[in-house]
This record gives sequence, C-alpha cells and structure tokens, in this order.
Amino acid sequence: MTQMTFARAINAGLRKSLENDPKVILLGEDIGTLGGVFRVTDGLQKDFGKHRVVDTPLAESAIMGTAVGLAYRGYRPVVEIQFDGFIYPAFDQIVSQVAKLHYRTQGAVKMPITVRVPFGGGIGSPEHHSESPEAYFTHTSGLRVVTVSNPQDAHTVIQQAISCDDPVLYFEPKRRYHDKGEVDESIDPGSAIPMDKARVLTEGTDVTLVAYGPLVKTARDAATAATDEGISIEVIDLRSLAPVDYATVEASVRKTGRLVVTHEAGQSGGVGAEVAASITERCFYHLEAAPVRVTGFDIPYPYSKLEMHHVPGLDRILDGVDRALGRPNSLSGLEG
Amino acid sequence: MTQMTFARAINAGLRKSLENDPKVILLGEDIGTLGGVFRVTDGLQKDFGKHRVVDTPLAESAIMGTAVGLAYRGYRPVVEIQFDGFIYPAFDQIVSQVAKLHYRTQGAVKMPITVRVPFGGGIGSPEHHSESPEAYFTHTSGLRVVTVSNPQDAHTVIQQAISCDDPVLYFEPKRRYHDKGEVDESIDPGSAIPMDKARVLTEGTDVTLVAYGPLVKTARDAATAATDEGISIEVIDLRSLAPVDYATVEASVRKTGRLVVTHEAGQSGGVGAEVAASITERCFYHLEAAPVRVTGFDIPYPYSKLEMHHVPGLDRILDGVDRALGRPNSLSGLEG
Amino acid sequence: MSTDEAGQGGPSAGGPGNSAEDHGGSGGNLIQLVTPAGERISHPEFDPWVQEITDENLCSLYEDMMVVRRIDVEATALQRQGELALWPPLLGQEASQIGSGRALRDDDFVFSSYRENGVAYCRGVGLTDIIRVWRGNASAGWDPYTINMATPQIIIGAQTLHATGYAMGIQNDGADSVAITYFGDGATSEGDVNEAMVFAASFQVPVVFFCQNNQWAISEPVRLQSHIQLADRATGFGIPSMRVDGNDVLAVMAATRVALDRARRGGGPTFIEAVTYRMGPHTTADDPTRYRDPNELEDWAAKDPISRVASLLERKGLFTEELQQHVHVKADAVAREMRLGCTTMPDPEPLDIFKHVYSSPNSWLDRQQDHYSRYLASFGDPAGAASEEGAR
Amino acid sequence: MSTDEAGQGGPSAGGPGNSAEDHGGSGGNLIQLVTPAGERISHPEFDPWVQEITDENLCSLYEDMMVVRRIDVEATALQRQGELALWPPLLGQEASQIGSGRALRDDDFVFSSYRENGVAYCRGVGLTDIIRVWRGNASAGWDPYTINMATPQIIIGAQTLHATGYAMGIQNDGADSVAITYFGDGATSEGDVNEAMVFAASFQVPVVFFCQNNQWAISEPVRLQSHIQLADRATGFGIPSMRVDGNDVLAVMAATRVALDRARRGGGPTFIEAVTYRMGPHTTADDPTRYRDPNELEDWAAKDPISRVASLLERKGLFTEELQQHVHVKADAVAREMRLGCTTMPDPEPLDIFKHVYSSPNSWLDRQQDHYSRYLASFGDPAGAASEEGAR
Ligand SMILES: Cc1ncc(C[n+]2csc(CCOP(=O)(O)OP(=O)(O)O)c2C)c(N)n1
Ligand SMILES: Cc1ncc(C[n+]2csc(CCOP(=O)(O)OP(=O)(O)O)c2C)c(N)n1
Ligand SMILES: [Mg+2]
Ligand SMILES: [Mg+2]
Repeated sequence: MTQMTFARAINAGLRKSLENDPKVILLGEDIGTLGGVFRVTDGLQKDFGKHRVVDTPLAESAIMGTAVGLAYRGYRPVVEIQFDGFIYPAFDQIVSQVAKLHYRTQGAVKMPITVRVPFGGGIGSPEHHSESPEAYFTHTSGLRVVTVSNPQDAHTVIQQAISCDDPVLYFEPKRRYHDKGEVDESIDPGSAIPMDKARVLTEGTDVTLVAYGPLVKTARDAATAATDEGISIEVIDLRSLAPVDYATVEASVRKTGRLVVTHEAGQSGGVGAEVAASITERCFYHLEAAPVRVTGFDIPYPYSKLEMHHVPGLDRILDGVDRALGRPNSLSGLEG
Repeated sequence: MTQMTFARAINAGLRKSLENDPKVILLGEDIGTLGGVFRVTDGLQKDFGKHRVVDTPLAESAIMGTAVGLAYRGYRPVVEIQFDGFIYPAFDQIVSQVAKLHYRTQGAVKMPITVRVPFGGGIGSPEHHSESPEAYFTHTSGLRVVTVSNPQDAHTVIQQAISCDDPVLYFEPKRRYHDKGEVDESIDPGSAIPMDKARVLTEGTDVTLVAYGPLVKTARDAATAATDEGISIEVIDLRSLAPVDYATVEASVRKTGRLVVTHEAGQSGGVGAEVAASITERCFYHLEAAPVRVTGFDIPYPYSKLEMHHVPGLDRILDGVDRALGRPNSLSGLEG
Repeated sequence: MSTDEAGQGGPSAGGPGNSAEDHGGSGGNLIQLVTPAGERISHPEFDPWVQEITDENLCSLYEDMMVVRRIDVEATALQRQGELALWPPLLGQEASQIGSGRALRDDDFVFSSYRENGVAYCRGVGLTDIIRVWRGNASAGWDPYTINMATPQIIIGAQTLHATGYAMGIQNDGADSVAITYFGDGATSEGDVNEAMVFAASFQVPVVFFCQNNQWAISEPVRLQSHIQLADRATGFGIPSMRVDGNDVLAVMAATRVALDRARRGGGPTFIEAVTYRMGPHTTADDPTRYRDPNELEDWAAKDPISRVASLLERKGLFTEELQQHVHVKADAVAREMRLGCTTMPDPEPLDIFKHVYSSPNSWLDRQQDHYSRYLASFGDPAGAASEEGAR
Repeated sequence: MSTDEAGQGGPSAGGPGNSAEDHGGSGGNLIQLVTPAGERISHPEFDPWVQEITDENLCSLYEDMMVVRRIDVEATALQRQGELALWPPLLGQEASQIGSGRALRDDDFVFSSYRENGVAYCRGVGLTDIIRVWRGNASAGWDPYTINMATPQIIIGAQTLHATGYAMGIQNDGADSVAITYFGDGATSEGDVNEAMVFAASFQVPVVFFCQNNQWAISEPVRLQSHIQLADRATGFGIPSMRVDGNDVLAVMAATRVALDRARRGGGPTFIEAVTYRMGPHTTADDPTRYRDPNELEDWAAKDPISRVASLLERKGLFTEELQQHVHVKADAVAREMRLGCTTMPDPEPLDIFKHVYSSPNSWLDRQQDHYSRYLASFGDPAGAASEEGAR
C-alpha cells in the first residue's frame, strides 16, 4: 500500500502495462518530454523510449486513426486526449472506425485501444476544458466506457482497460488528479473486480444515489451529511457507463425504492436518462417515486466564475434526495 | 394542395427560403449540378446560381466550419450532409462552434445554420449510410433538433428551421423520400404549428406511442393494426427532439397511463431513454407500467440483409405495446 | 502472378523521386512508359524499375486487367439483375490498380477505399468475398489478415490514417514491409488525408499514398478540390511525390516500386498521383449523364488502359490468338465462379447481428440478444417473423 | 494608430508573392527589412509596401509593441496575483501581431486563436475586455462586430475555417474587405487548417492565413509538425505563400499588405509564415523549463522584436527621451486601466448561465432555469447558496 495521487496512480498503472506488454504504445500531444499537461505520463518516455511513448503532431483525428492502424498491426495503443473538449475532432475515427471495426470484420480485427480522457469541470479553466462528453460514447455501440473515482481504481482499471480486447474510453476526473489515496500496486488487475462492475460504496436503506467519476466524492459527502438528518443513502459508484452494471443498481433500488442519479454532463440525453429509464423498466413496481436526476444543465459549460452553479454540488444532490424521498425540497409545490 | 414526394416537398421549401431571403445559401457535396444524391436540391443551383447553391470540396468539417464563417457574415447557411454517417467529421465544428457560439458571445453572434441530414436505415445501403445519430445532437446544448415524417411537415419545417436564429439539425427520413403526400405550399411557416411542438396523430386511450421520423408511418400502421385487437393507441409524432415537447406527451400519458417510445437508433442513451426518464419524472403517479422502449439494438448498424432485424417494425412495436399493457408478449414470464 | 516475385529489380538506392525537391515541381512531368498507342517509350529514370518485366509478365498484366474488367462488368450485371445491392465500378482504372497491386509484396498491407477491387484481386481475394459486402451479406468480405488488405473503407480518407498507423507499427517492429493506402482525388480534401501526410512525414514511416485521380468525386470534378496537380499537395508536407499516367500499367508499376523501395530502405512516405479516369458511374446508383460531358468519356476511351497494353503486346507480336483465348477463358471462369458464389451465398442468420460487437460478453447486448431471440421464438417460425420485421 | 490610414501604398497589381510559383520555393528566403541590429536593409520586392511609413508611423509601431508587451506583463502579473485564472503570453511575438494587425482595415475581419491579444489591441479592443475571458467572467470578452474580430478560439485551427467561410461571404457580397486568420505552427497539423486551405483555394476567396511559427506547440517543437518550412505547406494547395521574419515589424507589415492587396483585388488567399518565438511559457500554467533549452531563449532574445525597432529608431535619431517617456506613460496608463478594469469587474449573476444558449425560448432550458432559481431562492440568500455549490 502506498499513498499516491490519482495522477500518480494512473502513471504507475501505465508503467505496468508498458512493462508487461511490449505491444502497449502511448500516443498523444505533449505526453513525452513534458509528461502530459497533467503529468500523468511523467517519466514514461524517458524510461520506455520515443517509440513506446510517442509525442504526436497536433491532430486528434490522426492520433485516433493511427491508433487504429497500430491496432491492425497488433499493437495496443493508449491514446491521451489532452482535454475532454478536444476529443471531438477524433469523433469520426472513434465512432466509424474504432467502435465498428471488430464488428465490421466479424472479429478478425481487434481494436484494443484505450482512450484516456481527462474530463469534467471544477478546475477554473476556460471553455472546452471542462466537458463531460461521456454520453456520446455510451450511445456508441462497440465501445466500452469506464470512469474512475479513486486512485486505487484508477490504477487497476487503466490496466484492465489496456488489456481488454475491445476499445475502452477511460474517463479521468481531472479535478481529482491531486487527491491522494492508498494504492496497492500488487493487486492483480485480472483478479480484481472487473471494470464493468459497479461498486456499492456505502450501504443505505432510504435511497440509492448513483454517481461516477468526479461526483463520487461529492455523493459520499452528501451521504455523510444526510446521516445527520437521519437519512440513509446507499451510494453506488457506477464505474462502467457502457455497459452499466444494472444488476447492482437494480438490487439496491429494489431495497431502497428510490433512485437519484447525478453527473456533471447536461441532463437531456445524459447517462442519468439511461439509468433512470432502465431502472424504471427493470423494477417499476419497486419504485416509490420517480428516479431523480441531479445533473449539469442543458447549457454549454459556463465560464469558470459560474461553473459551481452548473456542476452539481453537495446541496443540490441533497435537494434531489429530498425530492426522491418526498421531503420538502426546492420544487415542493410544483406538479410533476 | 399538390401531391408531391417527400424529397420534392423539401426541395420546394428550400426554393421558397432561397427566394424569400437573399442571405440563404446552400452548401454541400454534389448538391449543385447533380442536385444531391437524393435529388433534394434538384434544379436549385440552375435557378439561384453557384454562389447560392454551392458544391463544396469533399470535407465535412470545412463545410460546417465555413458555414460558421458565413453565419458570422450574416448569412443563413443550409448545409447538406450527404448521409448520416458522414456527419461525424463535422462533429467538432458542430459541438464546439455551431452549438456554442451564440452562448460564447453572449448573443452577439447568431448561428442560424440548418444542417440537413438524411438519416435512418431501411434502404439496403452499405455501412455508414443508415445511421441514426440524433441523440448525439439532442445531448448537445445550443442545438435544436427536429425531424419530419410527412411531406407537408418536411416542406413547412425546413422553412421554419432556416428562419430560426438558432442552429437546427433537420433530420430527413431517407427511406420516406419517395413517399407522396398532399402539400399545401401556401401555408405560412410563421403561422403554422411551431417546429418545436409535437403532434398527436391519432387519438387513443390505452397507450401512448411516441415516434419520430421514419417510424411515424410504422407507428401509425401499428395503431391501425391494434384496433383489430381492440387496443386504442394514441400516436404522437414527436417532431422536435430537442427540446422535446413534453407538455404534449405528458398530457397524453396522463390520459393513457402507458408509454411506448420507438426509434431506429440504439437503445442505450437514445432519445427513448430521455423521453422515458422525463415522462416518468413528470407523471410517475399516472403511469400504470414502466415506459417501454422499442428501438434499434446496441450494435453498429448491420449489413442490409439483416437490417430489418435491427430496425423496429410493426410487430416489434406491437409487442412493445403488449408489454406496456401487460398483455402476453415476447418477454412474458421474465422478471423486470 | 506477382511480377515482383520475378525480382524487385531496379536501382536500390538514390533512385528517382528521392526527395521532396526531386518531384516538388514534377506536376507537369507525367510519368509515362507506354503511349496510348501502345508504343514503349524510354524513360531513363523509371525504365530501370521495370527492366526485368518479361514478355510473360506483360501478358500476365494484360490478363489481370482483362479479368478485373470482367469482374467489374459481371458485378455490374449482377447489380442490374438485383443480385447485388450496389457496385462501385473501377472501369478505366485497371492499370492504376493492377500496376500498383502487382508491385506489392505479400507482407505489405493495403488500406483502400471501396473502389479497389482490382487491387483486392491482386492480393488474392476470394471471388465471392469481393461481392459479399455489395450483396449486403456482410460489412467486410474477407479477413484482412488472410490477404493483408483491409476491407473496403467507405468513410472518405479515413483509411489513410490507418495505413500511416500501421506503418508506424512496421517501423517499430523493424520490418521492411510497407503500408499502402488508396484513395481518390476527392479524398484529398478531407482533413484525415492531410493529417495522415503530417504524421507520415513527421515519423518518416514506410507508407505509400496512392491517389487515383479519376477526375471525379461523384459529380464533382477534380478542379473543385484543387486548382493545382494533386501530386503537388504532398510536397507541401515534405513528402516526395510522383505524377504517373494511371492508364499506363508499366509506368504505374515503376512508380509504385520506386515508392515501395524508398519506404523499405527507411526513406519514408511517398505520394503517387495516378492520373486516370472513372469510365463508369460513381456506383450503380449514380447517373453520370446528369453532370458530365459525353465527349470527355470519349477522350478517355482513347486512352483506355487495356487497349494500350493490347497494342503494346501487338507491337511486340505477343498479342496472339492463343493469349486472347487464354485470357477469355480465364475471365469467363472467374466471372462464372463469382456469379455462382454470389447467387449461392447463404443468407446470414438473424441473430448474427449481435455477433462481434464486442470480443467478450456485454451485459447490455447479451440481454438484448436474449430478448430478441425470445421475440423471434414467439412467432414460432423465426424466418417468417423476420421477414415481417423492420425496414418496411 | 492605423498606419494604413496613411495610405495603402505600394504597387497595386502584379506585386510580389503573386502566384503559387512566386513563393513556391521561397522557404529559404526569409523576408527581412530590418536586421536584428536595427539596420534597415533594402528589399526591392517588399520595400514599396512600406515606403510611405513615416518616422511618426515608426514611432507609433514602437509604441504599440511596447504597450502590448506591457499588457502582457501586466496580465501575467495579474494571473500570478490570483486575479486571472490563466493568461497566454505573447511575449516575443509583438512584431508579428502589430505588423500584421496594423496592416488591416477596419472592415477586415480577424479570426484568431487565444494568443493574439496584440492584434486585438490593434483592433481597438477595450482593455478590460481583453482579460474578461482569462478572469473567468465570460467565454468571450467582446462583441466581435464592434472591432471586427472574433473572440479567442481555443479549439486549435477551428477559426481558419470560420475565416474562410467569412471570406466566401465577402466574395458573395462583392466587397473588397478581407478575412485574416491567425494560428500557430502546431495548428498546421490539424485537419481543419488544411481543409480551410482547400476551400480557400477552390473558391479563391479573400482570406489571409497568418501563421505565427513561434517554434513551439506547448512542449512540441515545430519540427515534430513538419520537417519542411510551414510556408511551403500552402503551395501544395495552390496558395501563394511568404516566409517573413516575424520579429521584424516592417517586414511583417509589408508581407501582410501584399497578401491583403491580392485578396482585395480578387487574387484569392495567401499564406504567411511569420517566423518568431514564444519567449514566455505556453500559458501561465506551463513550465517551459521542462522541455526547452535555455540557450534557445537566449538566441531569440538577441532577435527581440522590440529592441530591433528601438535600434532602428536610434539609428534614425528618433529614439528620443521624449519618445521613451511618452511610451512609458502610455504603457503605464494602459496597464493601470487594465488592472483597474480587472479588479473592479463585477461578478456575473448565477442565472446568467442560462442566458443566450438559444435566441428564443426553449422549453427544456426554461424549466431548468425556473427550477434552479427556485433552488437558489430556497436558501433565502442565493449568493450564499451559490458559494456552497458545485465544483467542490
Ligand atoms: C466522409 C464521407 N463523406 C462523403 C461520402 C460520400 N461519398 C462517397 S464516394 C464520394 C466521392 C469520392 O470521390 P473520390 O475520393 O475521388 O473517389 P472515387 O469515388 O472517385 O474513387 C463521396 C462524396 C463518404 N463516403 N464519406
Ligand atoms: C483541438 C485542440 N487540441 C489540443 C488543444 C490543446 N492545446 C492548446 S494550445 C496547444 C498548442 C498550440 O500550438 P500552436 O498552434 O503552435 O500555437 P501557440 O500556442 O504556439 O500559439 C495545444 C495542443 C486544443 N486547444 N485544441
Ligand atoms: Mg475520384
Ligand atoms: Mg506555436
């Protein structure tokens, strides 16, 4: 067990993957000499060389498209997208190639590509640096989408993603990069909890609170705060967004009868809509109230002075919990 | 009133917009001399000239990006994306520019861009020609997303989209291009039903069936077929996907207590998830059963020999209706 | 046949087209070794690269081109007869495809667009596999690794990045094979193609950019994409380029060998513009009379790549009855085999749509597959149910 | 000042850099009118384009550069003091930005990246407006139409397409203004920039591609993007290009005028590579010592664009105490005004986040705004609630 930051935990995971499999190759902008703008790849080029840790020219579609070619050749590319907002130029290669090639070729060509995306807001950045684009990818068949919320998971899941034969979008909550946590580097990713499973973080009886990525910490804090008011919240870290581990969420909701989902991305068409719809389908008769979504608004990510109004915080989550429980809340008195 | 095909109705609408506003300019691949691969822009370059109906080089990001520049200059660009699957290279310009510029500039710069996208399957095409990418755009704040299901709407809504000061994604159900219908060209788009309103097509009492675009016809056929079994379906053509006119859907569900949503796009994170989640939120206590989604599967669009298994047809919709009504259906006996 | 098995031939270092400067302004210099009339003209720079081509090789190239044209004609007929959903003819581009395709080694890897069925033939594709996609029975007709050729790419230009990435892999592996990517004149406008050149130049990887300038991108003439010769585009990226008569199979082969040789020797990427003509429609769904002058077609018919080889063979006294007979029989046999493969191709099974989305179980999809199979079963007769379904 | 009000000057037709060929291989010919030591050297091709520049104009250029550097230093200080969230310094690029910015007419339109605050100054941007974005108070500091300059673009290269589209509009309008787009060396690798050149060349629209090659894209040296000179990229698209000493304000102005003049006369696009150096960090969040050799900075310091003008003025006897005093006072005043504008900038209101997403009512958003305002109100004190919220 070692105390390390989130960023360091990913770095250590990448290092292991590079060590264990000579076919693992890292591609991205500024990931070499600089070690990435968040230093997640710090020192890796020095230790593994310029052919394993590749500073690429400034073109995201090309980064993704050459990763496809490398995968054709038997490599396991790990692509870094510098910030969430810069993944869109690569969207075509992701949606039309990375996601579809295994299907297209009836399994002949594998696309074991991992796309690392620092995502989410809360760091006071200008436009395009605080996006939560995960729903674009969860709606894209052929991809797996995972998020991590703590250094240990970050360390383990990055290795699982890299060794997965399917393409994986690996979303890193950038505002948690400096958070520290215990990491057991000796955990074998192959025998750890699989990356497509959710995890119940705190057990509770009154309401199920589903979060992922950066909001897991906020959700836990909310659960702690709620105990003061005698409310027992079961917090689930969703981890995998595609597929969602509905078995775990369903089991919880069957117990609590109430569901709150929270994320930073805009509400309409977000992951919360999918979770709410699926859980309603699966356990409608166990629900005591409509699932509640506490999310970012349907607006472009705002400038930093106001970002805390967009990103759900502890109080907004608790307000959502109150709504799910039928307790007085900000919408009390409104219909529907 | 004139009988005309769907494609012709859009053509006539484009012609009107070109006539009424000199700032309207059409951009796209093969839209000039050829009149578009679906002939939707047939004859327009001949009549309005090469500077109003512009055959562009083969680059979608550039088509969208230059449309942004033209909008800056006061134009109202109407972009044709040749097939749904070719919109992804333009995704960055759409998401980071078209959708955000009005917000970014606090209203100073308007983006009255219409993006015409022939979408959906059922025409026996190879890969990338049958996609239903609408959910990517409904989840993108700053855009409006509309679909049309009949020649009259096609004619009216294209004009409304073009005169709207916001960017509009206008999805055309390509497998209906040759369907004919009555079109009253004298209808004033300004006084017609606004494009962001849904329309109840057939009234019913047992279940609300929500469809849009190509599946509206299928949904109506399903409703007709259901009457034989004594089931009364209220069919709603959603028309606008962002924002969804929930008031109309909600009113219907409050009456029927049951909801089925259908679309060709994959289920997870599709428009159906959003509609199901929002309607559950708005009228949970009026719901007799969980909203049912009858959609494409979470697979890349399959090759044409099997596409009819992916695209929901009449029988699958009726099976979904049975599920919503608790009648015997293909999943009877399964839990959840 | 692979003429290269007869020896790679030609100078192995410091060959022609060796640096960006060499061919920077080469636009005007269309490389040609055989005139449209079939006359073999000498070209000091490129002759060495085809010097070992025997009479037999020449006849073989003629055969390839004839067979490929026959495949094209047969597939077009199959489409007209409703056996194929679509077909993108390569009529007129046989020299570009055979000349380059036959210059490749087995361990080279091809990333093409949808039109390179002639190249696929050179790679040894199964005749039924060629048309699997166009019949709608699959999204890919073959396993790319069996013939070292990716299956048709429909997204314009996307494959150029795949080739570049593959070449990065070759470079990392220390191998001397080459990735070659085919694309059209229209494709040169796409960001992906330009980014591919940036990466290829930056990393100096063994990739050949083979642009078939067939003058049209559906209805758009090449001058809409570029006012200057496409070969010149590459020099702006620091990539040497050549402009070759794409209807001259020898010239195409020579130019491709120059490029391959440079790549194998660590000299990095090369761009080849093969100037040719799409004599047919864009696809069987297209009607070129709406946008192009019939005279243009006539002009190009005079430069037909196959007649040119025939004339060359004639001049050499090789165009014998026997050869013609042999080629005829071969082409017939190929066409017959393809047609039979087409009409007897088994239909896929409904539940196949769920296969290979992922390489391991996926809870979302497994559930959907389970539901859909129950749904089909609920009809008693799955086949019957299927035909009632969707897309109506 | 706008030196162009003093007359556009220079030959009006058939000027230098007139065709792709003219500058096709011009890479090596760095256009320079003033040496690093401040010596005015003659250049028959480009001298005419700055011949009307008076002593007063020269002093004014010096003033601009000094003021812009002061803005840069002040903004960097404000960031260090926590008043700005971020700042992208333009230190070292003053000649590129002032030389080109001062060549523009008011009715020209600028599409820049995030680093062109010197150009914004030339356009007459409000001093507070420059830093609005970097303080986090807005996503755009000004109304683009008031100074005919789009607000900073963060997506690398995206703005080059906007400029090209805007120029298509100018062409359609029959106007003689020009769109100019600024971007960096790194940006040349993005598909968008290359596609912009395709469209600009195809439609021959009045757009100037102004590339500030400041040698670095964050930690990546320009040679990773291209082995050859960036100016040569454009010739591959059939766009004439020039390579200019970006630390020589006169040379930059001359080259920009050549390009603008060509565009106004219907001659289409031009690409300018201004060879300069980013003397500071990429942004205040960057630490360049991690990736670059301090000697490199020293070398470039010797070519500092401002010292160069100062030396030129000195040689001409214009570098008087009075001038220096005047510039000092002006720069101080500007810095003071900017700092005051920064520290007194009112905070935005919470509900502002819902404004201007759409230009007309939107049922989804209106409901969310309504809910959030109820939520804020539920705290009694909205401000208090806000500070409790999110991003924690
Ligand atoms: C990204 C993308 N945009 C548009 C299309 C539609 N499309 C198919 S082929 C074609 C023209 C391609 O022309 P060219 O590159 O010259 O190749 P050719 O067909 O002549 O072989 C177009 C526009 C596509 N397949 N992909
Ligand atoms: C599409 C996109 N990818 C990546 C980034 C991150 N990024 C910001 S600035 C920069 C380097 C740009 O270099 P250059 O174009 O040379 O301009 P300079 O910063 O030197 O002025 C990068 C990679 C971005 N803003 N947009
Ligand atoms: Mg072509
Ligand atoms: Mg730079």
